[in-house]
Amino acid sequence: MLLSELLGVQVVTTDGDELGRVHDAVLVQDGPMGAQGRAGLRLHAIAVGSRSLGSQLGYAQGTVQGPWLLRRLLGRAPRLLPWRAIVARDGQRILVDLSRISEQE
Amino acid sequence: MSDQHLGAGRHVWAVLELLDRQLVDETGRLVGKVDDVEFELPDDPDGLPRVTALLAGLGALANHIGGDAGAALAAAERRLAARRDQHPSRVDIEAVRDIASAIELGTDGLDLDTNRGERWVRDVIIDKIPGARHAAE
Amino acid sequence: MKKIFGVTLGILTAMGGFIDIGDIVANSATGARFGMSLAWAVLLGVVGIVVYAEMAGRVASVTKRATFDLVRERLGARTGLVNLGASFFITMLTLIAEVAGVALAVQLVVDVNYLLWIPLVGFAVWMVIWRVKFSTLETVFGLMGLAMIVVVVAVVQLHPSWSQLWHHASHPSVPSGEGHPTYFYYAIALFGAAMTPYEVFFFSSGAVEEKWTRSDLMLNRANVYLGFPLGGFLSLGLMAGAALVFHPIGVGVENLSQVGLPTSIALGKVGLAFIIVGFVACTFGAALETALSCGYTVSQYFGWQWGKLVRPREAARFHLVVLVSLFVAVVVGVTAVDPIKVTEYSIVLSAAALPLTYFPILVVANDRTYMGEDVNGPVKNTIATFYMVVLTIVALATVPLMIATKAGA
Amino acid sequence: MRRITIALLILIVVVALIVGLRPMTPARTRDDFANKSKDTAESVLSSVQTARLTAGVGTRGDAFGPYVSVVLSESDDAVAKAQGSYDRIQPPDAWSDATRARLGRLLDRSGDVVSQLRIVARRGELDRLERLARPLRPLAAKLQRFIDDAGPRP
Repeated sequence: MLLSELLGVQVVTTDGDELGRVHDAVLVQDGPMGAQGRAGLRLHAIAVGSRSLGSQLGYAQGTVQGPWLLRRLLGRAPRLLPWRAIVARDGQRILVDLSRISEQE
Repeated sequence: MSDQHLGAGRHVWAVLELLDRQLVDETGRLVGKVDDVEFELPDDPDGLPRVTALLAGLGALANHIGGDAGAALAAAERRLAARRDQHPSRVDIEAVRDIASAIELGTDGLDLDTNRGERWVRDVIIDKIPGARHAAE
Repeated sequence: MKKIFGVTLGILTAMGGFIDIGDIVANSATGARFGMSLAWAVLLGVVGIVVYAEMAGRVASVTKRATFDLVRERLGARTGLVNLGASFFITMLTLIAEVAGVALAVQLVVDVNYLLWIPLVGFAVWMVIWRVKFSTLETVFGLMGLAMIVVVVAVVQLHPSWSQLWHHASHPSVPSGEGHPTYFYYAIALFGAAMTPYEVFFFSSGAVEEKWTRSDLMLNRANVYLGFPLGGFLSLGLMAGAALVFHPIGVGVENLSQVGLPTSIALGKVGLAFIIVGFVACTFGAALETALSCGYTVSQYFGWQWGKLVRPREAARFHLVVLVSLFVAVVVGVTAVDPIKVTEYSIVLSAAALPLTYFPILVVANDRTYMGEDVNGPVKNTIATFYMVVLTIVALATVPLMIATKAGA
Repeated sequence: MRRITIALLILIVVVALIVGLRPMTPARTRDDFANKSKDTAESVLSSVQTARLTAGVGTRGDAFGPYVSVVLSESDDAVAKAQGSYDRIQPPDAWSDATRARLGRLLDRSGDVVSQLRIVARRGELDRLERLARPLRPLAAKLQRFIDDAGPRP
């Protein structure tokens, strides 16, 4: 799977609600980089939202804080959906089951 | 935002912090941009996809851009790549030493696939011009 | 010693970059046509380039990433590619104007048609990039560019009524017989001449290559805060000279040669010699910077090895782009497009394209994961936000004004 | 992507049109003709004054021969170009005919003097320039009066 296959894909819940598109993904580094073995970067969650500019620039993720005007315009945080919530996936849409994450949030 | 359920360890935003970043090899040479990220899907349904490689080069870039421009780039890439394998250049994730303002690699990047174009331009054009081996100082 | 060289980088960029063919033409033409009533646009542009270059230099020092590297990194591959197309086109246009500018300046010394000089100038620029010790060159062109100070001396020598000059500059109004669209079109030209994007590509790439670090931030500020305003001061000198000599008698500046007249009238042959040396140094320095910037933008977008300090064979694709750009500039130049028109379009379009590169730099200058404690402070962000709004308005207004005024006719 | 590409193409076409349409187009009305006459007079006034200033610095020894020669050549070319374009504009009525005749005389005399200056400068006889340029002062005044008579642009 390539990252580009996830980006921009529509996300829909099993109840039929549209959540927006995939704008970013959270990777978690669970071991030192470059070490042998299975440690490395794992995809834990996808960031989903209706607008892409904020996450492209870093306002949505929170790493960019200023200037004030841009933060106000672009700072809306995306919704993070754990990889486990994904039920089905193809190039057009990703189907997520929100009940799979509720117990953890 | 509560990220606890995402697990311990350093968090990296794939698009913000990985995609489109500069690749730098161990000698400090600039060897390409991260044009795409390759994952290995888990066999076990509860597992998580793991990053196996960073893709760099025109093919991966074309794929990532998409649309008209992407198609044009892809066509250019196909023409350039007519005599070699069609896959975009891969940088194994094992070679990555650090993810910072650039992606630092622990290998010598000149032999990397991403530098095929660089080597071609160097050998076929630049080396033919007198003085190519001189530093501008 | 290293610090002195560092400051020279600033002066070269200020003189060869701030004062280039665009500033020479735009300031003289507006001075002749509008007197000092557009001086505010120069000031707005100077403060703008100071804000922009300071951010780009700081980001380059802290992150080791040059401007176009970050443009792609922040805007993504797709928007970045559109941006690359626009920025490269404008830098190319500027390169054509600068190469022709050097040829026009040389023509003033040796009365041989400038078209014959263009290929030679193109070759000389390429040779310098290919072979010459860059730090020497910086000093040489930095010092030669200082010759432009003669335009300020000339203004003093013309014994103007200072209070009247000041009054015109500080109470801007549209001169009778000129429409508002034309007035603002020329304001954009002046603004674009002061804030040309290649200056920032070159400056930030230089900072990365000279391996500036956090400790060089003071140096960065010294360069920017001293170098650019100095360039702006010379711009105003050009404007005032034209305002004094040309404006009252109805002369419009349509050729580079005319720009030397106020200095020649005030200071004679010595003054003329200085200003012609200044023309050559500033346009040649700018031709070098724009040619390199063509290579910087493309290489940094694709992540190729680039640099003026590494051996050409180690930055092969970068040198190929520079070579091809220069070749195209020479070919377009000798097809006898009016170099002054090319210059005018290049600065006006520069102004329109500024948000494309300013915006990503502003964002990265606020990214804590990158910049740590060196992110923009509240004061800087207030000014930077003001300029973001100004640049957006300018970008939106440029094309309609261009059409309404038939490009300032 | 497609939209951006199309927008860029449109922009380029518009810019090309602006550049392409700069040369004079035929005048359809009296106002149009009056405007074009005024533009021509302004352009020639600029060249005449430039030539006058240059002749002055040339004779006083305040400028180098090649420089003087370049400025005067460019002024001469500019006058010739303005004159050529103006000649090709069709005057729509009798008033325009009169305007055309009045400006035409000024253009002819300006062209003659500036050409003469160019020739003399090419020969390096800089000391003769100022005297030869004397007729330019009254010509400039007449051109200025022509411009003033045309009044502000409607």
